[in-house]
Amino acid sequence: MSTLVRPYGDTTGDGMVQISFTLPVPHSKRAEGAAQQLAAKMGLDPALVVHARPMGPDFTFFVVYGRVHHLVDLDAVEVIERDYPLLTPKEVNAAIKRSLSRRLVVLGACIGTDAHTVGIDAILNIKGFAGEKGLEYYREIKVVNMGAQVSVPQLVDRAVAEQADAVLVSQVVTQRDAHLLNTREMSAAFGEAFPAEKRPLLVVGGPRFDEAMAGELGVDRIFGRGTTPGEVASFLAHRLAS
Amino acid sequence: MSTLVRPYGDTTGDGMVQISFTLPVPHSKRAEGAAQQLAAKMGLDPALVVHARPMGPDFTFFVVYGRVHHLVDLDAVEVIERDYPLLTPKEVNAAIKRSLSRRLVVLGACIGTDAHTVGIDAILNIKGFAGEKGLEYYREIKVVNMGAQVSVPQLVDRAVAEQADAVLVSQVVTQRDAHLLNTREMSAAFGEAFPAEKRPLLVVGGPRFDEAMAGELGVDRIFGRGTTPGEVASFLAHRLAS
Amino acid sequence: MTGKLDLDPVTVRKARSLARKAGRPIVKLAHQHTTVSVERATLRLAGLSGADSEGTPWANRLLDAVRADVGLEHGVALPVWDALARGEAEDLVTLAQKASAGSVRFDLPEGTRAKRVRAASRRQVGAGIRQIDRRRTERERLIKRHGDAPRAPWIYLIVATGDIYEDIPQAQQAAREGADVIAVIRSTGQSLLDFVPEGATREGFAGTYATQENFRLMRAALDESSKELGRYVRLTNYASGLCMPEIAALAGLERLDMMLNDSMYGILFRDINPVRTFVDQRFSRQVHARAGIIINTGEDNYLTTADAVEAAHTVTTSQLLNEYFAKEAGLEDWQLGLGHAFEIDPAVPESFRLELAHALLARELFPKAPLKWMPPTRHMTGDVFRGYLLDGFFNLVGAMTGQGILLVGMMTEAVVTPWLSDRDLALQNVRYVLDAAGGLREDFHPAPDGLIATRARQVLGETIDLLERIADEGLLDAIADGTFGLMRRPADAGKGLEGVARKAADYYNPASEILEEK
Amino acid sequence: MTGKLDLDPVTVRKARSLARKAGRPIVKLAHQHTTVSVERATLRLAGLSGADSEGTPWANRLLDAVRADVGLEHGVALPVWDALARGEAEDLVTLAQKASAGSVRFDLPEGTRAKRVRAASRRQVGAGIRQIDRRRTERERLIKRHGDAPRAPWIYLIVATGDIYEDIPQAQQAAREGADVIAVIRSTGQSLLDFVPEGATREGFAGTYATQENFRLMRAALDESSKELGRYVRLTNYASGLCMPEIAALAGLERLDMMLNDSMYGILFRDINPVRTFVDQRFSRQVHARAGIIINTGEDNYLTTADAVEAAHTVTTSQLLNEYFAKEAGLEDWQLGLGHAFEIDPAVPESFRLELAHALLARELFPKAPLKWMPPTRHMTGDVFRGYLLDGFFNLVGAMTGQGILLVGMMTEAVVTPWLSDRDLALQNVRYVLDAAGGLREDFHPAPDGLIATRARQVLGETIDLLERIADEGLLDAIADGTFGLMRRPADAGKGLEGVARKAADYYNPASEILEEK
Ligand code: B12
Ligand code: B12
Ligand SMILES: Cc1ncc(COP(=O)(O)O)c(C=O)c1O
Ligand SMILES: Cc1ncc(COP(=O)(O)O)c(C=O)c1O
Repeated sequence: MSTLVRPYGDTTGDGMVQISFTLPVPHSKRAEGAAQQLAAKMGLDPALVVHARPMGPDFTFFVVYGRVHHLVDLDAVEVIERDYPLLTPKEVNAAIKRSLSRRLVVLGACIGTDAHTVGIDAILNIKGFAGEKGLEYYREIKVVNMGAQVSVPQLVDRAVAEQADAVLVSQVVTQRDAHLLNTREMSAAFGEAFPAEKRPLLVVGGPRFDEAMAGELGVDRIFGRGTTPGEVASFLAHRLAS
Repeated sequence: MSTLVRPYGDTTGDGMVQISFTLPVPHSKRAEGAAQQLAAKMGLDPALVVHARPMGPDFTFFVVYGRVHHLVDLDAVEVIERDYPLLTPKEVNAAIKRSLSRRLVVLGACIGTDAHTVGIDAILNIKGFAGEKGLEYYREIKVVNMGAQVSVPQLVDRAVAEQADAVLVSQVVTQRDAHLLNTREMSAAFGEAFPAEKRPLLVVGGPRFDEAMAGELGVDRIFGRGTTPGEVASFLAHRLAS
Repeated sequence: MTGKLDLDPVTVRKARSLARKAGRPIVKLAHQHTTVSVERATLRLAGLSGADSEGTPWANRLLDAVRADVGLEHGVALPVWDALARGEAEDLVTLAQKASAGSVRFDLPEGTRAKRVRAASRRQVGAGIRQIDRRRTERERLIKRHGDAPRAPWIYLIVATGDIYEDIPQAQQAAREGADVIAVIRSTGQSLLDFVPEGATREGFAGTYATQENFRLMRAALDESSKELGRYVRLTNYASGLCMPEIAALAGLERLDMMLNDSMYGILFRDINPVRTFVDQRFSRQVHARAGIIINTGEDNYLTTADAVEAAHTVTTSQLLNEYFAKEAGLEDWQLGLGHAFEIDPAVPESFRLELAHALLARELFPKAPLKWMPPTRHMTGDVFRGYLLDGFFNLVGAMTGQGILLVGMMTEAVVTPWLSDRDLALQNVRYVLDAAGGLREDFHPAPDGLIATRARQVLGETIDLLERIADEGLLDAIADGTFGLMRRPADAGKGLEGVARKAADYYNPASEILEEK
Repeated sequence: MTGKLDLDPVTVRKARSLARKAGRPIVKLAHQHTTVSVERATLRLAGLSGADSEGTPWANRLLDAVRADVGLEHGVALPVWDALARGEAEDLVTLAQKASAGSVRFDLPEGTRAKRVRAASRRQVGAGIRQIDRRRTERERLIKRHGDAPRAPWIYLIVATGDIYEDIPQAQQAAREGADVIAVIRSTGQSLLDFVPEGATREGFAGTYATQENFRLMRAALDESSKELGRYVRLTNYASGLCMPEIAALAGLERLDMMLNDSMYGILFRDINPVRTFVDQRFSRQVHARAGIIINTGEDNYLTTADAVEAAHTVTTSQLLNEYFAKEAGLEDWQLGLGHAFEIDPAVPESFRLELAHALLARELFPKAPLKWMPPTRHMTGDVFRGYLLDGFFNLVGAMTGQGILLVGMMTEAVVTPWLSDRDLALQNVRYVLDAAGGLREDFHPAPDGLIATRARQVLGETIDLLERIADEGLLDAIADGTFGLMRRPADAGKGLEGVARKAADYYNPASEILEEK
């Protein structure tokens, strides 16, 4: 595989992409020109405005096809690669037993006003996700699942009470960056409530997180779309029991 | 209307756009990172890779949503605005009669291997397009429609024979820039066959032309998607009978 | 309309009588209790509105003061109108202000005094209910003037910017493009607030706060649109949550046309205490019945957590329960927007025909109800093209099975709250399907022993089994056991329990009294 | 399968006999003429291949030399094998080389010499036809070995890069994703070339040249895929055009499985002379019949220029004519991929049901033919979302009416030749519709006097009227009058007329002789 690639429409290197967007302008030739201009700024050249549909008196929706000249440098791609071994439940249990000689305590919740529990449940509940059992299945892990719409103070109090080793937080609603605000509030609260060395491991997850933002958000790890329980368990074992 | 606008997803100024493309890389986290990189180069920040689908072992298709920070400057939009008055058939006929005192001769064809005649027929045939009659309907215009797959030499010969005032050429197939190649070949041939002042007016049309390219392609005017016969007749009257 | 499935009328009757059997004890429970929100709704009907400088509504302030002095169990009417009669304040707002400043003490009147107090409260609350009646007449007049939705199903679109001033132009644009019903999605978390926020709001997350002022602004905007478009455009919001009764009252006062109101949604999806929910639900539905509001129930939600094939009978069961509770509260058939959804995994073989079977079953079980048909959400992905196609097939099921209210699916379901263009594209989709293929209903005749009829009978059979179990063990226990949407909700837990009280012997509520009279 | 429309068998028989009446004079015309391409095909069957340094095929070189010396009307066999018999060259290529260098003169043998020459030519051409027979057996063997397409309709996908070496991986990828048939779209303009280009090619516009080598390369690649996938993947290309007979011969030799071959497409859409077309068509179909190739006719094309509702009966008329010509040429029912298309303006009310009516009519008129069902093209726009939806409803009609070959529609139809991702998305669409809703066919029962049945009867009625007119005035005149696709094509004009000759009394063509024997 070459390390420099371009988008592929119909032939190697053609650079073809599709875009769509709305501009807050009434439909006209000028509006189509404006769409063309935006496409050009995005790097499409040539850019074909193939569809323009007036939506009421003030907006126009566009579909544009065209060639971008940007190169994608595969070597420069930064991925949060798994930097820990993927373990079986058995291995995770063994590692915890060996290094902690007690059960690992995991506290989970959807914080803020978010009530989407399916994601965190997929990680925590026995039932699990994508054929993998959830953390409740692990003999050496004690799971406390606080459910939906948990406030940050409640979460911190419970973490103290349970002496949680790790706190797992889910955020699905992202409108107006709700997930980022809530995560920052949470990490700040834990920062205040615990001395640095005693703070539980903070893990957040949800389908629209950028996994590279952990540092910025003050948490130890972010898990995105399609995470499986085994990945999370392995990460916990790696960070807390090795 | 402000002259600086941004794309509108859900609220004013949010800058949201949708893009999709294929990269010639197998699906993996790295591939998703590559998609993210391309989106970033197109100006999306943040860019959410919301869909990644492996297509066989070598390709991955992506859908990305995100915010672009580009501003669209409506004042800087260049449109080929109609720089001639839109006339009724009656007015066109009158103008021709007045200034030429003979019928205006229009020669039409699909050149090259292109066999899409519906577009040129929409302009030329009586039946017309979008409720407007075609040029054959105009008493003072003589229309010679050569149909599909006409070669450039045939076209030039016929233009000479008919003493055409204007030559109307349609190009619908654009793969590998066929339309541009054919148009350039055509304008060059007319350039050679006629002294500059005697050369018929050259007009090309088709759904995927950029109307701003007339100069570059050596023709007098380009008509795009959705052109109506009345626009073409008015243009001819403006340039040849005023 | 009916008859494509040839359902056995005896079985259908049996299902209904089981639902009655399961629901009746709950109605009794509702009769025996009141809640803070029922009482606040009563105050609101009497005209109390506004909030203190911190945004706490006067209704909450006043009720809390009353409760502190005499408890909740007698209802708010006796102590409040007693205080007014005593001349503690000239009106409710002043009373609330004084009460929250601690300068009034509440008492329970007795004997003839109590009688006069009851009458006074009834007069004042009655005025609010008459206002609701006037709103209902107004709606009827406007529908006559502008015309109604041009056809069934009604096209139902959501706006969800979080900012009422962004919502308004989006809603008007949606109406222009063919929406018959506009729903303003509520901010996340509002359903757990034990008060109704005040004023016009611009800071919701993934939705806009339900407030009286937001209701008013949006209804006025849609009245303009109705005029512009020559058809009455309906407005919907959400009742379910800790403030169901109050929101129902405000919706009636501001002429909303539909309300999300489910007998169990709050319990299952917001962990609200079951008793609180059932009491609030009954009162709120009585208000809706009076206001001529169509309710939308929430069975679709079950299928976002449970499997749509395995759990199909829980939807039917819940529909039958919702129907029973609704009718008991005075709602008529045309007001029952019973919910269900196109949520079968598209990878399941014959998924489309299974959807047809479920949708047709609902249609034939509730032939006069304007069923609310919800689009795919759970199996939507970031593949917006695939999503657009699924929505088209969802629309087709809606047309082929005569659904009454079609919630328009968005191709970006798995990505963002809907964009302006998503709505426009979605409406194009609906329009194409209804215009091009709507008539297919005529040509659609499931074979008596084919997949569709067999599946419908199977779901009905499972429904009866489940209703038998529920009628036996009691609905509260069934809910505690995780029967619906896989959620376990015991009757003695959940949010808002502290806002419930068993009525005292002298309990009096003028609103209930008037509403029960009908 | 049949019977949903309850077509009157007498009317159906009448339609067929009118088609026969209209077609018979054309068959007679075909018997009386030969063309340059028929003769070159004969040379190719005899093993002549390759081209000179300018790319002109030896078949053209040799034929032109023969024609210059003795004319076309006797056929190429007599003068060519006469020259070989005279020892002018040891094989056909050498003869062609010498002939084009002007060093051979051709003559017409007579008497017993002619008899021997005829036999020699028959032997050599016969070897080519036996090669076609072997290819057919090979196909049957491979289908047995790998398995056939898993279900009807067969999923048919195009590749169109212009470069055979880009086409190949795209085709293999398409097969992997579920395509049962791969069509390599031909470069624009090839149908007007009066020769078949040579070798592997990489420079087509909007399609790849049809050459023997490209056929071979693609067939070999798909044989690999068939093995990989455990099902035989079919390959299609285009016969219609000036070189129909030759391309048919090459397709048979390289084991193509289907061919676009319409009795009138070249006339109507490429302005090829009608007589040339009918002669070429008949010969090419005889070759296809022998090769076990399924033909695809082109009625769908009419609807890209004429209105799909108004002109629906011209499609049916053309299907009946194509059927007559095909069967006369020896093709069997299973080889008749008669074309039709989903091209009604989606804005027409009930457009979807009208499509169902047309598609069902074709299905019931030709119950044993594997109808070719073409996706929307004309009303596709740059709105790719809308396009994706329309394609879904197109797929649904295909499933509900039991079409045999489903051409997969592309959301980018109005934009570009299909991208890799377009094909992938399109296949997802097909798969969803067939798996989720395919069974709907069972539940689909148009009312006897409903819109669908009435419309189907109306189209059949108009077909009979039109066929009566054509049978009366003659097919050639009808074509000249613009009856089909609104194109006027007089019999004495059009491309390729100079390549037609009326057969002389001693005309001999060993290929025709063998093919007619069957
Ligand atoms: C189911 C659902 C609901 C259910 C939730 C039921 C429940 N108990 O969870 C109900 C019906 C109640 C609901 C309500 C609402 N929803 Co909702 N809902 C969805 C839906 C359809 C599916 C979400 C889901 O279950 N995914 C499946 C799980 C398994 O995936 P996941 O969450 O991504 O989790 C995985 C990973 O992200 C990761 N992960 C997630 N969390 C964590 C945590 C940790 C620690 C780790 C390690 C990993 C991890 O692991 C999981 C497994 O791989 C989506 C649309 C869609 N198709 O995505 C909308 C969606 C999420 N909802 C949305 C909204 C706005 C709402 C509402 C506000 C209004 C509305 N539109 O309905 C309300 C209010 C909810 C509230 N207060 O939060 C929006 C969010 C928009 C945004 N991006 O901001 C969405 C995207 C729909 C939309 N387009 O409008 N919803
Ligand atoms: C109809 C059609 C055909 C018919 C053509 C019949 C005929 N007699 O014209 C048939 C079936 C024969 C055909 C064949 C092919 N087609 Co075709 N066809 C189309 C289709 C469906 C519609 C085109 C059309 O008629 N538009 C309606 C007219 C009115 O619009 P218009 O051409 O844009 O014209 C307007 C303006 O552009 C302007 N205009 C146009 N010309 C001129 C000239 C002048 C002087 C002026 C002033 C204005 C003007 O005015 C017109 C009125 O507003 C398009 C897909 C689509 N939906 O667009 C594909 C399409 C054009 N075809 C295409 C291709 C590749 C082919 C084929 C090569 C193979 C194939 N995929 O089918 C063959 C070979 C054709 C060849 N040799 O050229 C591609 C072109 C791809 C590209 N961009 O390069 C398209 C886009 C389909 C696709 N996605 O693959 N096709
Ligand atoms: C019946 C019902 N009520 C209320 C809601 C919304 O509740 P919340 O505001 O708590 O998200 C829904 C959501 O779909 C619902 O179906
Ligand atoms: C029957 C038939 N033949 C041939 C073709 C293609 O012809 P050409 O290569 O001339 O575009 C088509 C195009 O759709 C067709 O339908």
